Amino acid sequence: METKILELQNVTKVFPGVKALDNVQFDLRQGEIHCLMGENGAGKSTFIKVITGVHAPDEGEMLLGGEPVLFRTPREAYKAGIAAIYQHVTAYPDLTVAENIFMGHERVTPWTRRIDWARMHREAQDLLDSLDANFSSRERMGNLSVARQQIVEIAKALSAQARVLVMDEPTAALTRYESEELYRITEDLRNSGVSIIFISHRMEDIWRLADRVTVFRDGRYIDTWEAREITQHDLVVAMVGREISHLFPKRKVKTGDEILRVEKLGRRGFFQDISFSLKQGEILALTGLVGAGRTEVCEALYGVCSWDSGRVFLEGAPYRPGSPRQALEAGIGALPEDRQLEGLILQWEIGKNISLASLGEVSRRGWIQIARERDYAGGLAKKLSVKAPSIFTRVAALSGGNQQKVVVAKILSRDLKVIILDEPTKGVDVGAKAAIYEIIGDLAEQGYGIILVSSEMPEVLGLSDRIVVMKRGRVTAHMETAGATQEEILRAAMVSDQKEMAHGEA
Amino acid sequence: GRAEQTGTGRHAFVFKNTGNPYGEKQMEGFGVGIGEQGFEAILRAPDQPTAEAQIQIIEQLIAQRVDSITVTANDYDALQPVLRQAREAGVRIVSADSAVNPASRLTHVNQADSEMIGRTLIQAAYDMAGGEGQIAILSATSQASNQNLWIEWMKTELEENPEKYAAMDLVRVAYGDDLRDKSVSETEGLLQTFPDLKVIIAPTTVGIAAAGRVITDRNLVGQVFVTGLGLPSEMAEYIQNGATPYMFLWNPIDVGYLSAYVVGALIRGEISGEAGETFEAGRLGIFEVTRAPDGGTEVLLGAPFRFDPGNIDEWKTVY
Amino acid sequence: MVAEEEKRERKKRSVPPPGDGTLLSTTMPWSWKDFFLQWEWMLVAVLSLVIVVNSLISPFFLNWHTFIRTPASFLDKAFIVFPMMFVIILGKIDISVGSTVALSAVIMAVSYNAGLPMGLAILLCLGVGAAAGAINGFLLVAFRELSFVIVTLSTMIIYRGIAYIILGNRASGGFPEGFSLLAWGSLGGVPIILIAFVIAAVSFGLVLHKTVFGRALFAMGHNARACRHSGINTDLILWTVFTLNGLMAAVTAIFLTSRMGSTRPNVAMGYELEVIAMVALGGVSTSGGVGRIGGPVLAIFIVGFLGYGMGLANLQAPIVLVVIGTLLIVSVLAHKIRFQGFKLFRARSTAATAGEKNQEV
Amino acid sequence: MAKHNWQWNENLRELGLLLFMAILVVAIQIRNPAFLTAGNLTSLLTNTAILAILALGMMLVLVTRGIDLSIGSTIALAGMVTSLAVARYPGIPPVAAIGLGTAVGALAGMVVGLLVSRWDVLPIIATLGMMNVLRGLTYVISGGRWVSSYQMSDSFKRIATGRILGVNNLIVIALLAYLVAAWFINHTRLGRQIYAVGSNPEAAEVSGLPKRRLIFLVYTIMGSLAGLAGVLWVAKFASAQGDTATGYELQVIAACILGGVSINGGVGRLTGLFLGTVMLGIIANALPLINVSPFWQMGIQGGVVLAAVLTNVMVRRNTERTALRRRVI
Ligand SMILES: Nc1ncnc2c1ncn2[C@@H]1O[C@H](COP(=O)(O)OP(=O)(O)OP(=O)(O)O)[C@@H](O)[C@H]1O
Ligand SMILES: Nc1ncnc2c1ncn2[C@@H]1O[C@H](COP(=O)(O)OP(=O)(O)OP(=O)(O)O)[C@@H](O)[C@H]1O
Ligand SMILES: [Mg+2]
Ligand SMILES: [Mg+2]
Repeated sequence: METKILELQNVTKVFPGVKALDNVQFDLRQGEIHCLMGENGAGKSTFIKVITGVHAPDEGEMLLGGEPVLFRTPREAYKAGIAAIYQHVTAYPDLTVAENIFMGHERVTPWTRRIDWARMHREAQDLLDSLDANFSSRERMGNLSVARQQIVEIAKALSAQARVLVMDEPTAALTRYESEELYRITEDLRNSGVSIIFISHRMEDIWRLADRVTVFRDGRYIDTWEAREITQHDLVVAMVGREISHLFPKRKVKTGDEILRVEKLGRRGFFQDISFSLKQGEILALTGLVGAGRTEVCEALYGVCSWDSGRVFLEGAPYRPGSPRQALEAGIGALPEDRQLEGLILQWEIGKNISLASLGEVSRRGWIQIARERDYAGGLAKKLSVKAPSIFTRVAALSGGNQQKVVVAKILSRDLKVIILDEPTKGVDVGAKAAIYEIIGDLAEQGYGIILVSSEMPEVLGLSDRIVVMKRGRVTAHMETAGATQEEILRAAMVSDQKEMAHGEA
Repeated sequence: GRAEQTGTGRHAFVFKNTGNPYGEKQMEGFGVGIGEQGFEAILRAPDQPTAEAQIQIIEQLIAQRVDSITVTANDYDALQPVLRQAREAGVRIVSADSAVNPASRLTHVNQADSEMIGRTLIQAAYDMAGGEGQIAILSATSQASNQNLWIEWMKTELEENPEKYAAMDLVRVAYGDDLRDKSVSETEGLLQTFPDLKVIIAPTTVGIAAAGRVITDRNLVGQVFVTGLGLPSEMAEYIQNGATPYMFLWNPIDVGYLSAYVVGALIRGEISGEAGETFEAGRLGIFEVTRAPDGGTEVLLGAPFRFDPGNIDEWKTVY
Repeated sequence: MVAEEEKRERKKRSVPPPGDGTLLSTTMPWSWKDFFLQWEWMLVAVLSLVIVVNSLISPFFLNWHTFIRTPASFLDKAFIVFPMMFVIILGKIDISVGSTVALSAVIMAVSYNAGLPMGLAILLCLGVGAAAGAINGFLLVAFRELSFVIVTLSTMIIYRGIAYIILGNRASGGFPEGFSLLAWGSLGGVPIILIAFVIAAVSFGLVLHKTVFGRALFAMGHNARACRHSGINTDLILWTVFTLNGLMAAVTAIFLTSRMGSTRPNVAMGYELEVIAMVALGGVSTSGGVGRIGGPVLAIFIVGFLGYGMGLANLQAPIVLVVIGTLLIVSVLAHKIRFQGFKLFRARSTAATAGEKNQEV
Repeated sequence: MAKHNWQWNENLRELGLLLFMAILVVAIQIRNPAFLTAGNLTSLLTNTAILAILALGMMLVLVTRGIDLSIGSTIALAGMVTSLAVARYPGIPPVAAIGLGTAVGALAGMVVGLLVSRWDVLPIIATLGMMNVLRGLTYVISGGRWVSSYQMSDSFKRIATGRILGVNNLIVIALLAYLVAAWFINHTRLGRQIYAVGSNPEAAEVSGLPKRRLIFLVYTIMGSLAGLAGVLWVAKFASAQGDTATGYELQVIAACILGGVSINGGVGRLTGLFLGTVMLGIIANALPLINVSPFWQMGIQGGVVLAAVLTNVMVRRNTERTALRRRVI
């Protein structure tokens, strides 16, 4: 039994009104990858913030290499060799990669205490190279795609020669291929003796990496297993606290006639001659790597940005929206990729968020009808079984999954023909995922045409009727789901020069 | 009159804006004059030199049922409505230094005859320029009425005796907005554009000081002269170093003091504000109410006072 | 408040079946605590304090005249306060209003003296104001990357500049007798301007709190992108609000001119800041999305009566400046201190928007 | 995408401003040949020096997503205090006078900094309030009087009029300020961390930067520079008034934003700032030279500023379109 490098006992953290952590325990062995799992809001992020000194625990102690320690600031934890990659990339978009890596512990010259740019860039470049990243340490962080920013974050952690590395949902924003990349890096680190806490909602991450798995639920510690000793089924039960019968409700919807046809759509620098068609009740999966341009295609169809070549027909009629408003009027709704930036008003309660897209419905001659709005929103929220005490609960307090449901409810409030879902299950826990899959199935049954952008192979294969694979803004494959295999899709998604594309180079 | 009703004889003086020594001195003089007559003085000034602000102050004074208001107007016409209110409330209205229109006032205390100022300044320029050369005027964009009147009189003086001023020409009227920095760049602009400029006439305290400063910094003393209307304290240095051989101003203390006695005379019924009436103004002696160019009546303090190296030292510490 | 919701939230979270959503109540939760935690109560307290203090320092304050007539002396600015509130709820600021007042006033005066009947001159004034605002709006919509600061800063200079070009440094007035009634006259003892103010307050309040337009305003203040994605015509709203701001600036111009009987290019200097201060004092957050009509209304009277009272006591202008400045800061500080609840909420929401990042610990 | 073409992009933007400036200069020169003369250019720079110094501080404030409307009043207060001291004790050496003014400014800045960083008062409100408070204080301590040139020792006035190697002190001081700033911003950890805080405040806190202290520091710097400017101001015009520099803050902010400093924080380069400042300097200096009616000057000034900003946008849009930067939503 090897040495425990990090050990926490009955840690409790209470936020005013919320017991985010309720007397949990956790231990980390020298040179292991220890996965931490749980529903949204289970307390995972809070837990690691306690470890890294962002939050001070209300109770409990923490042993680092046997000695009790308590970090008051992230800086202290950092000095002690604990580095963290937070759930949402904490980058400085206006600064260079090198600065992002060394922020807070910049390299300075001995006496003049003057920043040693040459050295910083040298060291930064070395780190990036060691991660096979093919971009310069002088790049502006804001210009990098999510995947690349993720890599910078890792470099940042490496720069500290951390003994303990915490990764909070690092794969959430990455596609399969980039995950592979990340797995490799993570394992190399482990083999070089670093101990790693790895948080993820993705099963494949666990099976691929974990030595051990610990599960939290509702801020409470459930249990810890050796990764090989536990089955997916048990794990899910442990996390969700109930049986999840079948993840993918594969139902046979007889698709109706064509509603949407896209012909040779193109937008300079983003995508070129994209062609596909969509039938009623059909689920069309749009997959590929980050940076493949899927979001752009969706945004073009939803009127967020325009296209400069090609044509689109909605039920046979030419269609060209100037704004999401026109798109919605024409009958196309979209669930944006980033629900917090583009989907929700976090400061608002559920009800107002839902009615936002259909204020016309709930008002008479411009005057909002409070009662009508309440029933209306309430109805939709119920229909999608949003889990909350009331429609006056603030969205900010909801779990990722429930937030996602609210966004869906919002677009459903318009009568639509086509619904575009861009990464609907990103960073959403298993339970909520199941619920969302339910919903997608229902929608298909009700005859909506659905475009599902996803990077998750199981999802793509499990839900869709047809699959369109994109690579660097082009359609590289177009297949019926029945009979399609992961390998086929992946091959199409990254023909040749894989490394270069892996980071979403356009 | 009201004095009995309200018991106290309270008389207000409203200047253009606070933080202006010239105004402080006027208020001081007013306070003294009112005190000498056994009344109580209320001295007010808004933080911005705007008519809006003065209107508010006057309304507050009406509400306090003061017996008279003497105002140094930021605007010739804009105070009329509120002053009418005041009159209807039985308050006696006098304007001093910078007038309000005849309809709004019983009479106006004029610090100096505009015509005299205009002509004197041109003659001073003539004398400094040695009878020939370019002259320019640095004014403020005077929202206060008197500024442009003086400039008009300067022009008339030039037009009326062409042969005398044959060799002199007024090249430009520039506006410094009574802002230090703008007045400086305006002055520099004049010097750049008219290399052989002889005299700058600045009938504004800020403008003349700024001009004096530039001339001194550029070591142009002796080549370009500055004159006009300025505060002795502000101008002392430039009068001593010769940038400004001499300049003019009246004594703001006397302006305030005289106003106080005009008010007193009105209250005591010695005058009603009609032309031809006379009254006694404490240490300043006897004054007569006369017709004003704008159709109303006024009380003229006297000729502007001339400040030169001979007398500047005794005045620079006064105001 | 939020905290409780989250506590209940946690309980729910462990309740299994995703199928049934019957848990979801649609009855408005009501808590007296929240009700009395509203910023307006704070303002009411301050206003009462001001009135009490005024009555103590001046014998002339406490009377019918003060409350019916004197508001007329500070209400002219108030007409801008409401649209400026809209602008600030959008998370923007318009510092060109002062100049807009000057420009529309000058054009009204000039056009009247050029022979236009007073009625038309007034309409023209309103038109000019609206146009000025519309131009701001247009610039902001057409050049998204431009910050509202620089746009309204430059139009602020330009508009007043035009006023100077038109009128030089002269004044223009000589309006018909009736015109001065707007600011000085009264109906049944109540000043016309006060009546106009009430009408404006009510209608702006209704628009803000009861209509789709108002709802969209708040939404945009929080997250304009989400609004656009929800099919709201954000450009149109932005443009409308700025136009409205210009229009009301013109209304102010009319009352101000009527009050002074004449106008000139340098009127209404620095109004923008006074107005913004009132809006801020009214509890409208300059970071957008938050605010209720009651706040600014109270703020107007607080500032107004404060100035008036100190004037009655003949306090010198500098003192008044210091007092009002301090009041602004102190009351906002009190806001912070009394509203810990909000603080937590803000923390969580930033944690949500900016991800699992800082919370104010 | 080409390597660091974002820098190139910035350069291009500034190039656009430069271009616009060149055109402006030529136009003015044609109108009045006296413009491009050594004499005039020195007075141009001398008059711009104070603005330049203030712009440095304001840039840092804007970089942290703040704004400071109180500096006009700070200038007045610091100037008044200093000149009152100088009038009372003519013996005070210039350096001490400068020190005094700067200290007063720093104090004012600290108050603002405290309000903003400790108590989370929104910068615009905090500084709006302080604007009134400080202005009022200036009037109060001056008792409505001005301090005039004859009350100021020559050594004090020489702060602004004196020369070092033939260059006016103001210009020298401004240059020094720029050098220090350049070093501070690009070569010290504090400098970079200020940009970090502006670029992503939450991240700054999580990665353990002293966010609040940095913000406090920024306002203190702004205050000190305003105080310094106050001393230079009264020394230059040899007169201290209560209403000194009223509304000057807007000029300073305009200079920054013209120079490409973003009010959304994190962005701001000295080169751009310099161009922005000089731009305003040229306008102020040229307007009296080109013989336009004084009543047109304001309109022209605003027009030029707007035109400059719009050209910036155009240039940037072009480069972005061609370089196909990230989508603008
Ligand atoms: N700063 C805060 N203030 C109040 N409540 C908070 C705060 N941070 C987290 N919480 C609450 O604590 C609980 C745990 O949150 P946490 O982010 O740790 O969950 P998580 O396991 O990371 O979820 P996810 O898988 O979505 O990342 C949630 O209910 C959240 O609402
Ligand atoms: N930060 C960026 N800077 C420059 N170009 C970018 C950036 N992000 C994306 N792009 C370009 O935009 C196009 C699409 O990017 P995007 O990430 O939206 O693709 P995507 O397939 O929608 O990714 P996702 O898998 O997250 O949906 C790509 O050509 C990419 O090069
Ligand atoms: Mg988390
Ligand atoms: Mg995408």
